[in-house]
Amino acid sequence: MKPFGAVIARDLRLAVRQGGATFLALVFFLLTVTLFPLGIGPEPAILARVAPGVLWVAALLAAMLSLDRLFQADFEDGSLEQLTLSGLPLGGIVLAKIIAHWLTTGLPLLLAAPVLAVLLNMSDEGFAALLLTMLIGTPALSLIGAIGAALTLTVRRGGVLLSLLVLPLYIPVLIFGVSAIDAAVHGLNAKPHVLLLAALTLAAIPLCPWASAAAVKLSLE
Amino acid sequence: MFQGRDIACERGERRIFSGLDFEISPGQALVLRGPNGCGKTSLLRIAATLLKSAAGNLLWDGADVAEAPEEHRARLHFIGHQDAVKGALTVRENIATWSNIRRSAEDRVDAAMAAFGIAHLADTPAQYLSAGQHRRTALARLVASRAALWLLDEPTVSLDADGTACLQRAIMDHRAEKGMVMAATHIELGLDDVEFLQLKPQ
Amino acid sequence: MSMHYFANPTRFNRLAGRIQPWAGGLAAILLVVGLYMALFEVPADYQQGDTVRIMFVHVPSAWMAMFCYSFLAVASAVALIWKHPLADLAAKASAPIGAGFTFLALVTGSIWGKPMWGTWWVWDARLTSVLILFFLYLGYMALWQSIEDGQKAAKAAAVLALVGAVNVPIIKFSVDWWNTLHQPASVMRMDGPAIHPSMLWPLLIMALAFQVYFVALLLARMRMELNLRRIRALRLAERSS
Amino acid sequence: MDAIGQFFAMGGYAAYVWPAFAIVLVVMALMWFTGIHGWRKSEQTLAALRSNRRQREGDAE
Repeated sequence: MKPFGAVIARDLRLAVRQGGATFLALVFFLLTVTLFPLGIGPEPAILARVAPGVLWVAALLAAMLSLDRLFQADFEDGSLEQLTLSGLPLGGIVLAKIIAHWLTTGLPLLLAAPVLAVLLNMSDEGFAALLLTMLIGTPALSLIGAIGAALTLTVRRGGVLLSLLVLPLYIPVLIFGVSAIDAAVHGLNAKPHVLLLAALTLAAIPLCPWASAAAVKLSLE
Repeated sequence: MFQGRDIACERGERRIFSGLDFEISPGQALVLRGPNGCGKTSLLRIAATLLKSAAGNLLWDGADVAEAPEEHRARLHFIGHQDAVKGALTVRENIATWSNIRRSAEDRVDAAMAAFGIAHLADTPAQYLSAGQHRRTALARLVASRAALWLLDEPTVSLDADGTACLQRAIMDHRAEKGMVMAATHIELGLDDVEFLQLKPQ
Repeated sequence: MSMHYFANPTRFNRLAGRIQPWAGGLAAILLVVGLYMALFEVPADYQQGDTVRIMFVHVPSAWMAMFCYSFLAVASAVALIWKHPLADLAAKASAPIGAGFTFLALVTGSIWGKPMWGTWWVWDARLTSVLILFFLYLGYMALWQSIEDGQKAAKAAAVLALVGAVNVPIIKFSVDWWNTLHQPASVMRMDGPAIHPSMLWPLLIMALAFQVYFVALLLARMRMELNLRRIRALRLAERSS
Repeated sequence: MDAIGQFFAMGGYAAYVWPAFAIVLVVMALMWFTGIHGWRKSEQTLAALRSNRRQREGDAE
């Protein structure tokens, strides 16, 4: 099996065996979304109005909270060191780990989003846009988040610092994602927003693994 | 042939060692000697391209390693202080995943486990193993991978007498197949015709 | 004179020592002149009245906020690519100054907007971008603090600065995009009415005052960081010898 | 007297113009003095460390 696939398979097997990560991200997503009606009030019209924003912010936070799982465990038990010596360029290893992270976090959030959209009484036109933007946007969350995870590797309790570093960089993804759903809901043309979101993710694919690899390399020295 | 010419190493602003040369020809073993903190681990990490040397360069059959680091990494196996063994995976999986990632042959996994006496634990999740058994799993990867150069940093840590014997046998077999070994260790590994490299504290 | 002419710390220290007091003095003079013109000479704006005078501190602060981040990013790039020993010091030293100016830009911006919009904070595109820039500064400074090893912290911060620099235009664009979507009936665009000549001079003088102030304070902070680095090295040497 | 009073009133916006300028000057002064103070303290600590190191080397010879 190609080493790239082997790294993904390894991470997926670990995630399945350890089980908790995906489950925790989903529960956090559900919980955060449930807080909003309790805070804003159950009035359907208001909920429908804020639904796209709430769903995206909650999904974004859920994805961010599971980022330290990306490198931390492997860093602490020496696996990351062995991975860098596997003959596969570090950027490739990081990209493989990001894909595994997306499959165990971004994808489940994507599948849960429509269910939660019902909770928030989101209008029907928005569902397609919600799924499309989440499909395109959540990989960008894993890619950009990987840089933060790599930078805070050597930091004890780096979780809070990770969120401070990563959340500002998530803002464009959030804005384009939500604006696409809003456009769809109001029957406007959502294409430009979706295309911008896709541009972000496509740009992130080569750049973020490279930056994360640089950050990982220096914390391994 | 693996050579190091005029290698220097710096940690923070302090110079650990400089002007260091070494040479390992196929089938040979080089043991690093010196007090703690004299740079044995650093030299091994430089040889493994995990650490950039402050000066000097590494040569493999005369070619500078820096030109093709990925190739160099594919032909070495580094055993550090940490075992990189995942508790959730079984012993076999812990060894096999690394041979997949390093493209080495699958069949050597069983031979590797047998060489370190952990074949009976093949399907036990690693979290139930002792530290010594974790260490044997990590060392078993040496046999499972086709690495020509073994870089061992205190390999016998948490190994019992029997484990150390397994390691000696594995090193002997490796050297018989023209493999090379560079190790930092205090315990007498009881290997014949070994070169020594004395590292002086700065 | 190669790039590394100034790289020698002792030479830098001596040079900085000479420039620092002059720059400080010049900044003070420019500041006094600028403030005098801003407060006394410039006529009140027919539309905004005297509140327009706040522009003379708000706009230079916002410019400095952007300038310091660009300076930080360039210094980080130089540190990473050419391994210039003083570049990461310059980047580390300039971050708090930039954060200070960003904070001032936010405060003066909200004070300036209050009479117009009746609220202290308006999600205007420019102010929102400056707020996000403020978070980038905080993240950068927090990263420096949380990594003990000086050399690793420098490299990690440099990577973050470059990643941030790539993202600043993207964030700016996305915030403007977001702003046009939710276009509040904003009465006044943030950069105020068209700046007619009599206002231009005080604005430029104030901007120059802030710039010279930045240079003077940067040199002092860089010399401090240099000393701290030497102190750490001495303490390390003491402990292990 | 009226001109000065009128000047300070800032066309009724005194409550905004003066605090804005005051905050800018205070914060810039704060940054300046903490910077200079930090630099001076580091100079003293460095000098102290160097002198007792020289002194220790002196004893060693």
